[in-house]
Amino acid sequence: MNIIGLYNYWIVVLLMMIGFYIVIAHENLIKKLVGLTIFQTSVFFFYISMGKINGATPPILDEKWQLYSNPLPHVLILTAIVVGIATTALGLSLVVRIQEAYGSIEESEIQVQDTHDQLECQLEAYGPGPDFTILNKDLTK
Amino acid sequence: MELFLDILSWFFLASGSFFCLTGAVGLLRFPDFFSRIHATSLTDTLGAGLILTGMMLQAGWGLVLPKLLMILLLSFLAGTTASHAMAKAALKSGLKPLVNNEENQPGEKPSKP
Amino acid sequence: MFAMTCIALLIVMALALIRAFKGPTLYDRILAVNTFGTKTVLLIAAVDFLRGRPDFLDIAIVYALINFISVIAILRFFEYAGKNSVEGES
Amino acid sequence: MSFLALTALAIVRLNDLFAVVMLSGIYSLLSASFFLSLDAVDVAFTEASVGAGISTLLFLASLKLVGRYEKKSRYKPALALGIVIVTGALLIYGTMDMPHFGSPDSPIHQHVAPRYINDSMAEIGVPNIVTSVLASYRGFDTLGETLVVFTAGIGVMSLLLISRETKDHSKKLVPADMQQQIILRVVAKMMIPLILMFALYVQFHGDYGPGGGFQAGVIFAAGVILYTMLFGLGRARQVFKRQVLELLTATGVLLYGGVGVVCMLMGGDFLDYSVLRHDAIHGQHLGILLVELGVGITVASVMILIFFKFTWRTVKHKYNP
Repeated sequence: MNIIGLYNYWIVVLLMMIGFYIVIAHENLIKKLVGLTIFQTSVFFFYISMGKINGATPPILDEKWQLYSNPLPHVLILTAIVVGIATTALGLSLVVRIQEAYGSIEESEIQVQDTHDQLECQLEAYGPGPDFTILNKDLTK
Repeated sequence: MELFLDILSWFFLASGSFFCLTGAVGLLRFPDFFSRIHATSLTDTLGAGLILTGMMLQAGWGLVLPKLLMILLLSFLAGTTASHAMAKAALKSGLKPLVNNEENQPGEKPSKP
Repeated sequence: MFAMTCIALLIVMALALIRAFKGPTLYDRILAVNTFGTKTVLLIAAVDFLRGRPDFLDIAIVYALINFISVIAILRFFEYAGKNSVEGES
Repeated sequence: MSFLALTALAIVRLNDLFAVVMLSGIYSLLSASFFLSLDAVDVAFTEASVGAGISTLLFLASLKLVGRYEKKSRYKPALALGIVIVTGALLIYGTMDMPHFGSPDSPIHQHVAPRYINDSMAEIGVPNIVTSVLASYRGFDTLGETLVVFTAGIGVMSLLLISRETKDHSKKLVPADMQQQIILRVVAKMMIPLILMFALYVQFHGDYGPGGGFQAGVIFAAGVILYTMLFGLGRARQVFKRQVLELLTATGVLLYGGVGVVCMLMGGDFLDYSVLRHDAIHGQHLGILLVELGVGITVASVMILIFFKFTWRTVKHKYNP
């Protein structure tokens, strides 16, 4: 009984960790967004699982039924889903802009370009330093 | 009358489930895309129709019946159209059906990857 | 009776899922997604009857609609992602 | 439930972003069925229309812009895996104290929920408790969330701005789409009115069954997006002008806030609908209807706008790279 009673929560934890793993281990920004969505969904599952009562019916009042599940998590999650898609859209449009600015959506490549730009700015400001050529060669490789 | 309806709807549901299962086995086992789409789309439409009909017999008169009818209509329209569009897109993209060209190599069995 | 239908549909969904994972070509995956969607519609309807509250068929209708739309979207994405001609783009 | 975990694992492994997006579509279909089996009908409704429909569409539209394949990462993910496993173990340890799944006496069911379930029929007069909680008891939250959607719409619009020059330039070049797909167009012509009508049904039936402004808005937007995909952006834009859409986006939020202000003017609190009519229950009914309408308008127009913006980007890339 103990195992069955907590099974749902374990799956939630598993899903959450999968999403977390995608977000921190993958470099592609779109993949990261998908991971974020999975993470988000696992939180939704968690709320909804808490709201369920055994043998209950959906919270729409009717004479035939007495026991209803808890409507409060449903309300919270319903709005959270819509807000989630809105923020995902925002994230996607940021990704699109990043792609236009950098020509790539891989995190490491963006970082390389950033350091490169930074070094060039420093070069303009302070003149060429002794170690710059080495770095530059390393980066453009 | 009740009993008759029950038996009828049971029959519809059972045969619908059976067709769905066959379609899925076909989806999994057939060798190439076009035979798979053939297996699934046909059985899909038939199975969905049968299952929904069985449900309609159970539902009786009321708001549920038109809703089921609407689902039936939508699945007939959308399912078939989607399969058509898929097959067309696949063909256009250069995916060739797996054919048994006997005139080239007589006696060769249908190839199976 | 509805329980049996539900189980059959779940098996079908599992098979479709396997195909979607394996899917040698992309079209196989699309096909699997489509099958999965139609089966979900049926499953929802069956579950509604099983629980004795068949008021919630709206969700099944939404699924039928959304499934169609997403399949069309995927196909359109493909039609124009694959070739570079200037034939059409929305 | 195990299906879900499997799908998520497959998403981790796949390199092809396109397949990932499709699997996430399956994933959200599955999660909606799961919500349904846990009695959360309204949530399943929302997840079905939002997760499976709109989010797949948006991911596809942006994939069109950024390319399909993920590069192989060079790092060893051992560190990440370690962190994930440790966090997961801690969380699982945390669940040991949780009340069992489905038990009726867990703390969450003790506080406000009984009030909602027992009294909402007498106080609000709407059978769907989710709707009454959403629009009346927790009206402030919903107003805030509508504002978040509105703000996100503004954010996307400002991020994906397109100059007028580009627009004029590409307007001539956008051809009629899918001229060859006659069957698709005919069927879509039959389906689109159905979709739009169904959205309206969901909107106004939300008091009695599952549904409401959020879901209806998304379904309406999905119908319009289908039209856009099949008949071309140019024609869709003739129907839904940008200015009108932007105006509608704001109108929805204003309608919501306006109802609240009217309540205040009529002597009640902000968003206390009971004063709108002589009878408290009728007032609540009217208030919920108006508020849901505001939510629906905002959500629909924001979704349509976001989609249009993404597609314009594609057009722009196509014709003047």
